[in-house]
Amino acid sequence: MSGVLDAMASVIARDLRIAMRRRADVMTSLIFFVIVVSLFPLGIGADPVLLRTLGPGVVWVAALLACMLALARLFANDHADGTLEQMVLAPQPLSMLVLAKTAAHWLTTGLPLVIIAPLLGLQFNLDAEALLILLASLLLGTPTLSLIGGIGAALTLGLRGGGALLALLVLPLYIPVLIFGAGAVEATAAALGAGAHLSILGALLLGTLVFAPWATALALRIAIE
Amino acid sequence: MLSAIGLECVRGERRLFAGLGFAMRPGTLLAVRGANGSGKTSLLRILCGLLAPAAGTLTWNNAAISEVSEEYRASLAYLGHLNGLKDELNAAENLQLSLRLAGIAVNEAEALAALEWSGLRERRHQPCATLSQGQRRRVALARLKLSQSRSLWILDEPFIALDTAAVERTRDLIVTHLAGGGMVALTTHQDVPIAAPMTLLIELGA
Amino acid sequence: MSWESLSAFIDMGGYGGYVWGSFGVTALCIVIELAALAMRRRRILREFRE
Amino acid sequence: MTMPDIRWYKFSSPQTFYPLAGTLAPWFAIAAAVFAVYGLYIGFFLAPTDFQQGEAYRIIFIHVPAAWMSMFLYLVMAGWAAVGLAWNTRLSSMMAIAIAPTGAMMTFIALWTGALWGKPMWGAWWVWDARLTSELILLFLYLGFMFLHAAIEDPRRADRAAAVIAIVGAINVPIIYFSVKWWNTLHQGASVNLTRSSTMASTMLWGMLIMSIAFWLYSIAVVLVRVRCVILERERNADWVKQLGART
Repeated sequence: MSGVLDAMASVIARDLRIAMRRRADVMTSLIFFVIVVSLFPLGIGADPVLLRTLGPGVVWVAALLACMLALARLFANDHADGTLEQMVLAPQPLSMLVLAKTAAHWLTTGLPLVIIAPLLGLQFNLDAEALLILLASLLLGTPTLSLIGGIGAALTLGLRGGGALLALLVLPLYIPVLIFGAGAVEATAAALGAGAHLSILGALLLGTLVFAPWATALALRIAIE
Repeated sequence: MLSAIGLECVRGERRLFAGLGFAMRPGTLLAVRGANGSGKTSLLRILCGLLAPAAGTLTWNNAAISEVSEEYRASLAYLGHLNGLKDELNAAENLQLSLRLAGIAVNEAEALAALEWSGLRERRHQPCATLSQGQRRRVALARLKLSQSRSLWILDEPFIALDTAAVERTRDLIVTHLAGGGMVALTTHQDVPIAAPMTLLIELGA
Repeated sequence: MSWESLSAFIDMGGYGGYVWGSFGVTALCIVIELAALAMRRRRILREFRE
Repeated sequence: MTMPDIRWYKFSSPQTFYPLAGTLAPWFAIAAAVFAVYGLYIGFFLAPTDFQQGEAYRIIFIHVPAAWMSMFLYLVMAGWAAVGLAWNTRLSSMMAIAIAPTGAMMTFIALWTGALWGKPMWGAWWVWDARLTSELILLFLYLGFMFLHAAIEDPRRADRAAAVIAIVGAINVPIIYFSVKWWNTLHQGASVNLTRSSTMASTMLWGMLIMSIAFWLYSIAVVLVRVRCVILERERNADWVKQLGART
């Protein structure tokens, strides 16, 4: 078992070190998230009550899009420089290595979104409790988005127009996470309590954690042929 | 012992080769020759399991590859057209991280020695992006040098972009690996004579 | 359920537009699908004749 | 149990399946036409006027069968795709590819007729009803399957990649449906159910059933014809296809 964990650790260490050296990539998806969220008040107007009701949905859709944008790079660079081949040929279960890659991807894109989201929530004058639930729902939701996105990234590896195709494949699968993510924050605003929503987000995360790496590994083997 | 029976490969509409069989025992060199596009790379990718053959079977120690795939991958080292190096990392980091992923324990000194063997000692802290194609190939060969524990080497054009000294070094590496009971399957355009206990030649697209 | 006249049938109790809009588009989709299939088949067979 | 395998296996190669599909397709088409005429007859002449919605409810005879077919065809498509992926049988993957366009069409019809029915009944062309919303998402899943398959040149990789997204999609369909249902009841209160609004006279149910069978037979006929096209395109340089070309 230690061999697998060590191999996974090496994948995560490598990707994080690369992310540190190419901070621009990390920043771009974060800045995209901030810009998209800030656009909505400009489009909808500054009425606080209206913004409060739209806030959770806007922040969640923006996080979802930012996460999806960063996915195209998940395997593309490794495919181009040959490290993906070496990973497929490593004597470890590919789905575990894919899990490690997705974890590294989430740490560099998903987590920054989660940290900055409450700050953006202030633009929509969400109260403290709503911001807390927003943080919690994003913390539970964004890993699921990265995991499901991994399947799309592997399937569209090396295809022309991969970006738009990736969105078409992945966005329908993101809908349950979006519904319960944004729903959690709305539930607290309506004082209904977000317990149910957060537990379902947790269930979605666990289900995806089990199924997505296997599907992504299968898709990678198909794409690499 | 790697043996293949009736291997066939179809690329798009064209059948590149069919009915291809061989048996590789310790000390065997399998040289694959052929014009460009004759399926040399496809054959090697089939051997290491990256590409599924259209027909035919591959067995490793008499067990089908699909059954023992993890054990097979643990005894395999593949050097493809792509060097498998990250541009942002320097040579030393690339070596250590990629070997750790492959499950080969390598300490600082061993990595340094391999880079020295490859003539890259003084450039080991530069990001690989700044290295030339030949130098990057030599980093990949340094990784091969540290993969002596892997019995089967599958090398796609190992001598490409190398200067004569590097070709010489690589040839010696392969010869010692074969002498030590290893197996090597390689494709090459340059005819670099390699002394091997047993040599098989496959001519594709003839 | 007998319709007094053809025009009553077409009027469909005032909802003619919606009902025939639905059935019409469905029929249209089926015709388009069959036409596309026929064209596709003819194109392949013509390819062989060359 | 080797006996059935041999028989089944005989038809699993494209070459032997091609003529079989050719003979079956017309029969299914005729049967579909017969059921359709009978279904429409029930829909327009036997079914009484609904006391609540007048005549507009007759759209149900197209809307519900199309919605059922769109869901059924997606699952059958995912099934064939999974078989093609697991056992590498080319014909199963071709079957999945042949089903996708008809499935997408059925979804479009369900959405279109749903909108045209929603207007007189709820006063809006589009209503975020749980089933209509799931139908829209199902259309995206179909499009994802078809566009992914079209984006990959190598047919074998295209089949296998499309199979993966079909399987992942099939697993997500129930999740999407229940989350949309939960989301819908949260926002709109009890949504007006498309069928429960009027008492389900037996003739109505019977009419819908006959129309569903008609749609089902139609889909089989179309898929058989389309899979023959796919076989010809895929096996273009197989020798049995060349002789076929020379003969017709």
